[in-house]
Amino acid sequence: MAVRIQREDFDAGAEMARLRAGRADVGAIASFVGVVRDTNAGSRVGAMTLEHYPGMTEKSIQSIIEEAASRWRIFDAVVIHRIGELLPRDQIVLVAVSGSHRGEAFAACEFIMDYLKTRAPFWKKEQTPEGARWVDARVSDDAAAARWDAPAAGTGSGA
Amino acid sequence: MAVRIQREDFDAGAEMARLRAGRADVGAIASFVGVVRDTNAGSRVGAMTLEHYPGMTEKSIQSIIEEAASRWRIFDAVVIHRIGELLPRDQIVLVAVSGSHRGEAFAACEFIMDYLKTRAPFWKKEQTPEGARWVDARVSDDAAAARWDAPAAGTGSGA
Amino acid sequence: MRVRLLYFASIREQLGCAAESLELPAGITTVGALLEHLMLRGGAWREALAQTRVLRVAINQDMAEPGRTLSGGDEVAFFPPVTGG
Amino acid sequence: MRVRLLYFASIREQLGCAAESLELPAGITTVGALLEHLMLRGGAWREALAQTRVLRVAINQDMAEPGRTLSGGDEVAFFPPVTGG
Repeated sequence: MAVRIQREDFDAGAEMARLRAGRADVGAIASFVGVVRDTNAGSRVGAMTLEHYPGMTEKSIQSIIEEAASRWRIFDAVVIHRIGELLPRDQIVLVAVSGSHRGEAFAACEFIMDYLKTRAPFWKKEQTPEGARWVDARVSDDAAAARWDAPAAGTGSGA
Repeated sequence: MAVRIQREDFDAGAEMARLRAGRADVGAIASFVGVVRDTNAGSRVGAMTLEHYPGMTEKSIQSIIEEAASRWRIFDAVVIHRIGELLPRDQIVLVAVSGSHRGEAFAACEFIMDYLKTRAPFWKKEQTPEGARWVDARVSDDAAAARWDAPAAGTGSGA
Repeated sequence: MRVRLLYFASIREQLGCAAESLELPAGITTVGALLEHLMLRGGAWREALAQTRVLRVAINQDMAEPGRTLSGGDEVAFFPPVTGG
Repeated sequence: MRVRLLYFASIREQLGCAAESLELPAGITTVGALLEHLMLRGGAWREALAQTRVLRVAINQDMAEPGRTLSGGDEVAFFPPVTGG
């Protein structure tokens, strides 16, 4: 279980390879990469700055991963989140999860991403032609995280 | 939309990078890598051979991707499936999907993987200490594919 | 009419045959009739093709049911349930 | 008792303050009381901290509700809803 908060870019393929290095019981690696888009909420985005709460960020992501590991049988997970100034097309975040079977790896990966969006202390500020603005929290992100509370949610296929 | 059936290994990171090259509207890339495990159904697996139906394989995967693109707003997808002799820890399959938002990229990626497992003409033959054996189709794979038929399935978060 | 037959995986191994070209006798116009015709060869043919629960059929690379009608030049494939990915 | 206060993102900008160390007057023992105490500074303080619908609080890096009791040495952070990922 690795959590890294960094200014530098990351290599998603290398991180996925690391998740299966040295062990032959990994059958599935699910991953997600978030990327800066050049438009958001109808405005052209020239750049964005990511602020975070050092210490709490690492702690909250660690506990999200632990929660995922308690819900699904996964072997390992890595979360990398960038901070500082980012441009459109830049990678922002990587979540990668290894397990025996795809259903659990998929569910855990999506769960970590949904919880990270609503519980990890990061804030985006966008530069647009209309000026700089803090990105508003999205109701849809709360809904995405909340569906994991439902009794039947995220059962995956187990396969 | 790219489908490749090949003996050679693949670079998941490079394929994911290609999905966002040259366009700034990609916000999300969900991916899955399947890997050969050294045990299956209680037996140690020394090697496996993947047979396929040339022509039909490409055609069926292409139509699975098209079905995914009709269900979710995605930009692009790549599926690479290896054939021939593979060893434990070898990568077997990559599915990577790009879109604006993570919910749809995740759903489309898992859908393509579930359908590929039940509809694309590949067959695995494992070498075990008890001899060579053809892998049996799994009921859980049929169940994983069938859940996408349910009216409310795979709505994702839209976020 | 003449059809091309393909066999894959365990079916191919049981039959000891990967592909053949076959001139169908008059009256053999469906997948089901073709299967019965092939099973008349006896031995492994009768055994392998009798596994209707697990036998899958594709015509011209699309999955097909036993009731489907055949046309001259069709590519008809027989194989077990798929297990890739 | 003394607590350390941290402000992030739009809250930090509105207050023009990222961090401070504060000796709490007797009787200020909960997050809610601390907020009211800070709002007495008026101006941006009253305005920014009155946004209870969007104001989030963490004590020692765990999310906390306004009713939570404070202890000496606590790190108390105020910030808007998170928007990372």
